[in-house]
Amino acid sequence: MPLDVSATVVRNLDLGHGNFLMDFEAPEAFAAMQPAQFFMIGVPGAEVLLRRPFSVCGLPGTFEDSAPSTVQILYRVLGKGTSLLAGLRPGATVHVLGPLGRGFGAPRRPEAVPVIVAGGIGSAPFPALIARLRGGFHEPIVLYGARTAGELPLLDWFRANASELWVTTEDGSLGQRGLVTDPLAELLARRAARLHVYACGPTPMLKAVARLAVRHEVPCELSLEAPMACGFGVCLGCVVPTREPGSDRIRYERVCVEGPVMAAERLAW
Amino acid sequence: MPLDVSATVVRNLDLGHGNFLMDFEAPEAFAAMQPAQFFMIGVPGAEVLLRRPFSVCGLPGTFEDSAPSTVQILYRVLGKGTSLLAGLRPGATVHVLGPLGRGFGAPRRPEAVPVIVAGGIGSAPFPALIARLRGGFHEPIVLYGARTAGELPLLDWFRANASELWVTTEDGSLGQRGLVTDPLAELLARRAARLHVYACGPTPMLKAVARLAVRHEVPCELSLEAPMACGFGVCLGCVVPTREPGSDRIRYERVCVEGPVMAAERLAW
Amino acid sequence: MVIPDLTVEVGAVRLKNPILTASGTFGYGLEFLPYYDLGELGGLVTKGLSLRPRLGNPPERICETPAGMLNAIGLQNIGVEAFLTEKLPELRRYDTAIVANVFGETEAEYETLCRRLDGAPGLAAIELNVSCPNTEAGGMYFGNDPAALARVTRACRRATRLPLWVKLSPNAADLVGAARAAEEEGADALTLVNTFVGMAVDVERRRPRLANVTGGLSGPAIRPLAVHMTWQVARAVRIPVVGMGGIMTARDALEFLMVGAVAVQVGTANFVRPRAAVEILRDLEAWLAAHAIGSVREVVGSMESTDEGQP
Amino acid sequence: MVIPDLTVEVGAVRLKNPILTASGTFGYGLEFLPYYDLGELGGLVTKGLSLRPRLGNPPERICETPAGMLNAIGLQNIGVEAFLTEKLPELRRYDTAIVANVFGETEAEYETLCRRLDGAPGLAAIELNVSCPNTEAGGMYFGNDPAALARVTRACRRATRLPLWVKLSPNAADLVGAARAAEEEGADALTLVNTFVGMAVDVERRRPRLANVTGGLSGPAIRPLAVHMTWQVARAVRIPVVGMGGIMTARDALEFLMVGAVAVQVGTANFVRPRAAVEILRDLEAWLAAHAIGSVREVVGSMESTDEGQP
Ligand SMILES: Cc1cc2nc3c(=O)[nH]c(=O)nc-3n(C[C@H](O)[C@H](O)[C@H](O)COP(=O)(O)OP(=O)(O)OC[C@H]3O[C@@H](n4cnc5c(N)ncnc54)[C@H](O)[C@@H]3O)c2cc1C
Ligand SMILES: Cc1cc2nc3c(=O)[nH]c(=O)nc-3n(C[C@H](O)[C@H](O)[C@H](O)COP(=O)(O)OP(=O)(O)OC[C@H]3O[C@@H](n4cnc5c(N)ncnc54)[C@H](O)[C@@H]3O)c2cc1C
Ligand SMILES: Cc1cc2nc3c(=O)[nH]c(=O)nc-3n(C[C@H](O)[C@H](O)[C@H](O)COP(=O)(O)O)c2cc1C
Ligand SMILES: Cc1cc2nc3c(=O)[nH]c(=O)nc-3n(C[C@H](O)[C@H](O)[C@H](O)COP(=O)(O)O)c2cc1C
Ligand code: FES
Ligand code: FES
Repeated sequence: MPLDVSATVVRNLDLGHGNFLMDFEAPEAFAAMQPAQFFMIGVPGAEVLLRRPFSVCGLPGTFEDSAPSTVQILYRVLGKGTSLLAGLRPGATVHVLGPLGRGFGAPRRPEAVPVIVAGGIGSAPFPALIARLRGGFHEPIVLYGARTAGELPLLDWFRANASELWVTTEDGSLGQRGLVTDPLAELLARRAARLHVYACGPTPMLKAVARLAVRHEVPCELSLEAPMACGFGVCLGCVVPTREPGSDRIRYERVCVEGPVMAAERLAW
Repeated sequence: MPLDVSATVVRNLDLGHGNFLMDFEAPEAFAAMQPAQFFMIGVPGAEVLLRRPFSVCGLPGTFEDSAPSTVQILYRVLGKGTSLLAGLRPGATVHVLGPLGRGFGAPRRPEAVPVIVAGGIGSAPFPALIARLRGGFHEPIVLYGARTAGELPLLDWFRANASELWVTTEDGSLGQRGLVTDPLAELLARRAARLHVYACGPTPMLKAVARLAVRHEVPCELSLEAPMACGFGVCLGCVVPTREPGSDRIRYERVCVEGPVMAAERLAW
Repeated sequence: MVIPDLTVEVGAVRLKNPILTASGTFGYGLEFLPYYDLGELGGLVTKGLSLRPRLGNPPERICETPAGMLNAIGLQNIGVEAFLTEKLPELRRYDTAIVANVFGETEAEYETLCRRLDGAPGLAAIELNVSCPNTEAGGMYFGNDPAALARVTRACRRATRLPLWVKLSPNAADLVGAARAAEEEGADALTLVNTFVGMAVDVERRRPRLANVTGGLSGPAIRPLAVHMTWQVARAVRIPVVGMGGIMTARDALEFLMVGAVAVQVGTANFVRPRAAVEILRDLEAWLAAHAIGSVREVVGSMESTDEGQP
Repeated sequence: MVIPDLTVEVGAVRLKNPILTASGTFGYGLEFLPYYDLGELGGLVTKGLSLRPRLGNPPERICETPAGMLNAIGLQNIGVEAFLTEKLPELRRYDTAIVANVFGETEAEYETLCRRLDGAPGLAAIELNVSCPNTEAGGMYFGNDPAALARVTRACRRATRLPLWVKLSPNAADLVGAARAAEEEGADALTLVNTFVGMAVDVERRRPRLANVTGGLSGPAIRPLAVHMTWQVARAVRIPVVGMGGIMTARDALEFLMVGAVAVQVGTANFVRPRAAVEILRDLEAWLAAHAIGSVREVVGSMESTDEGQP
């Protein structure tokens, strides 16, 4: 049951390169969110009309230096909405609606090895996911890619919290030069059998991840993005084309309700 | 020559009852402003489109506890624009265009006694005026009225800086019960000859002041209010009907350029 | 402190209060159950229903604009049958007026829809969407041509005994003509406005921001235009008018009521604050009480004004 | 880094860049001298001029609305004679295209105005305001009726050899019809949009916020509507189109250029930031340079799109 609350910003950490980590006071119910569920967040009195969607990044316990009464979002400044967020100081109020949507599921088999594919700011939902997975004794492999080194805001956190981390940049400024799907292809070729893929990032990346996973018949959950007006299923603005398994009939499903996490094979991109 | 600057808020003092005194860093040119000249002030990224007009309240030296590099505005929260201002903290940026309009003039005769008639938040332009008048060895009489005691934000300042102060409230919660025009009528009846009236406040008050002054043939300058889109003479949105002396022909003059200070006898209300 | 009477009558439809929610911004109603009891509303209008389910437009379907948004949903809906079997039985458990918004691609489809809904238990009225700017099927054609609008209204009038509300398009060449045409053919009420045709360009990609190129503009941006049109229409017809367009607060709702609307619909605001409609209702009641106004009906059409000034 | 070529041609009028300032938002131009050299602009359009000076409407004349404003100035102006003797001689010292915006109450007045301006040294073009929504005299009548618009265009065409721009009303029942009528009668260019008729209510006083009751809506709120209309008209006529409506940034200007306008006018933005027009120009130049576009003419009409989607 989503709550609509006025929340106080506790911290709004500038991570550099336009990336910010915001802590805000959260009602207790938020602590039970699934990773990749999201909030619709609005800034009172600001010149944008609609709220903006942001994944939950950290839940109580995820980030050591965050107060246990807070949850975190990680965001990148792109346009007006995110600039407004970046301008907020501790003590400011934000309007937060959540939890919304369906998040990542647990791996179906106990021996599964989760592979996390994170593209740039698309890494946002993964700290919460990793915390959950480790609670269930899954040690995930993290593949973290971006165009350039500055677009890897969670690098340090992944270094400290992922048992295996592969980094790629398109310009070679950090890690392996290339796309994050390169190490994924390698992994899938070597040991597809036990993998369970979780991916979030730009749509072209997700499409490539989905193709690879479907080809290797590996379970694959994607956290999608779409422009959203409401975030709770009533505007029909956020749809993606999907296909029922075994059918060719296309339909439009809502990223905000049936997603943002969808199984790779369901998408009719 | 007006300047359009991004200014830093240095202080935004809550005076209670919805009244605020804001200090912002000012270019040197602002120090030479005439009392009752004004600024058009905007808050970047906010949901109001147009800037809002505010009189200069304090110039360097007017308020002892303000930094000499700042100027002050005194404002009352009415709607969205002023609420946004009230939410700003030191360090925030405001867009400031000024100085605009024509301010109060010096009394024409050296022996003139200035009478200041201030209605509520209409007291804003008077600290700067009083500082100027005293520099010119004029000791003004201040008549300060409002509906109720809470709407007299400059009471302490006037107490400290006016040689003679009369206070009225409509509900009798402070000073004499009644309208600020009551003591004005008394003053004019007793010793109109040497008085020079300066007034700012709600339009009905200004009309009453103008009637009294014109009847007693006392020089009277009114600082007017009008909704303004531009503040520098190009939208023609802020006009008031005026009459050329000795003529019956009505014309519309711009409060932002030909005013905000206008001679009482010029107005064709 | 008086407790104001909030009831209003839209023709034969008695509403417990003048706040309804607008078609396409409220899903099928049930999506709002986490946020409030639907029985608090004066009424709700469903997403536009067609004879058969509709897929709608490909994405991108929406984009934000200054104080507004463009949408080109393409009238995606589950179809009238699924509405009657899956949604209406649930909805009618709530004590509120349920209005079915319908659209067809032909006069005959409109007529069939109205006939199909005619006996439906729990339905308070039918709202004809003759004005959706997104698709020809959505009725641009009907809403824009007073003669076509008259025909479709007449056909629907024959097809149902339910109160018939005609929702006018602000894009109509002759809004007042359209309003009068609908009135003459037996509409019980007029609702307005639907969205204004607009577009936005993604300058980096040099292409329209919406896959459909154009979309319908809604939200506070259109409010001054919608208030004006509501005023024009309310003065031109005798049947009740329900106003909408950019209502975010009780004050905004009062603007529409004062220019002559007997009730209002809340649209885009539902997206921004899921509880918007009931917050507006609560603030409206408080405003009336603070002004010692005994009934909301006293403010309807209460704006003082001479005729439209033309100096 | 390429230095982009900013010159554009609006028919025979060659502009050093595509940024003009819009009538009624730029005074007589000289008011902006404290803020920048008018020679930086592609052109400027004067406040609407009439044969005789006009007093205008009583206050309140303006009010703010979400992302926009309503105005009912009532076409206050100093009259064409004062413009010619007091303003034009000053203005023409600046190297920019000066466009005189005119309006009349009758066809004959329009014609007389054009004849009077015909020989005026330093004037680049005449813009006919046939679309001001505030006053009947302002041209609601002419702009709304393609036949009347055709007649007034024809009369003006005969009266002057200056390039004739016709400024279209977004309130016209048939915008494309009006555009074609003006083109056929010899307009050299079309400019659009003027303001949209709107109104706002002061709910505390229960009266219209503007003394004139209705006013014209301008500002960012109308941009999606204006971009759409500019796109429609640019595709319907062969003469050049100058777009406007809510342009606040270079990106906004690019939207109009990409849908087919060869130049744009900046209106309400001048009130908010006196240097808006030259800031937009500077940002436009930087955007073109950053995208390695050699001439602004390359972006005109460059939006990819199929025909208007209607799924
Ligand atoms: C379910 C969900 C979860 C999300 N979680 C996060 C998150 O945790 N952290 C985060 O930073 N973002 C997240 N996003 C994306 C985020 O919502 C957008 O970046 C944000 O809405 C942009 O708002 P804005 O007002 O700043 O930009 P806008 O003004 O809306 O857009 C500004 C410019 O950026 C472009 N733009 C907008 N969105 C994108 C995009 N996604 N990619 C590339 N260009 C874009 C626009 O075309 C425009 O040119 C999420 C989105 C969804 C749907
Ligand atoms: C030359 C000039 C100098 C000014 N100097 C000052 C100053 O020094 N300090 C100061 O506080 N104000 C001053 N004002 C008035 C100030 O500009 C307005 O109060 C302000 O613009 C209100 O903006 P807002 O967005 O908060 O309210 P809006 O959203 O514009 O209005 C909110 C509500 O308040 C009402 N309202 C708006 N203005 C007034 C008013 N003047 N009186 C009563 N109701 C009103 C509106 O009708 C509306 O209902 C000055 C005005 C002018 C023209
Ligand atoms: C996303 C969206 C979908 C809409 N769908 C419909 C619809 O199916 N039928 C209809 O008659 N109006 C539809 N409308 C129009 C609204 O009912 C309303 O007339 C319009 O949005 C103006 O009100 P607002 O500004 O309060 O949103 C839709 C509006 C939006 C924003
Ligand atoms: C205060 C004001 C006065 C205007 N006066 C005129 C006018 O005299 N003649 C005219 O053709 N248009 C006039 N306009 C319309 C503008 O030129 C322009 O078409 C409109 O405002 C849309 O552009 P914008 O949204 O950038 O302001 C006026 C607009 C405003 C806001
Ligand atoms: S964002 Fe509104 S339905 Fe998904
Ligand atoms: S405020 Fe624009 S002319 Fe005075």
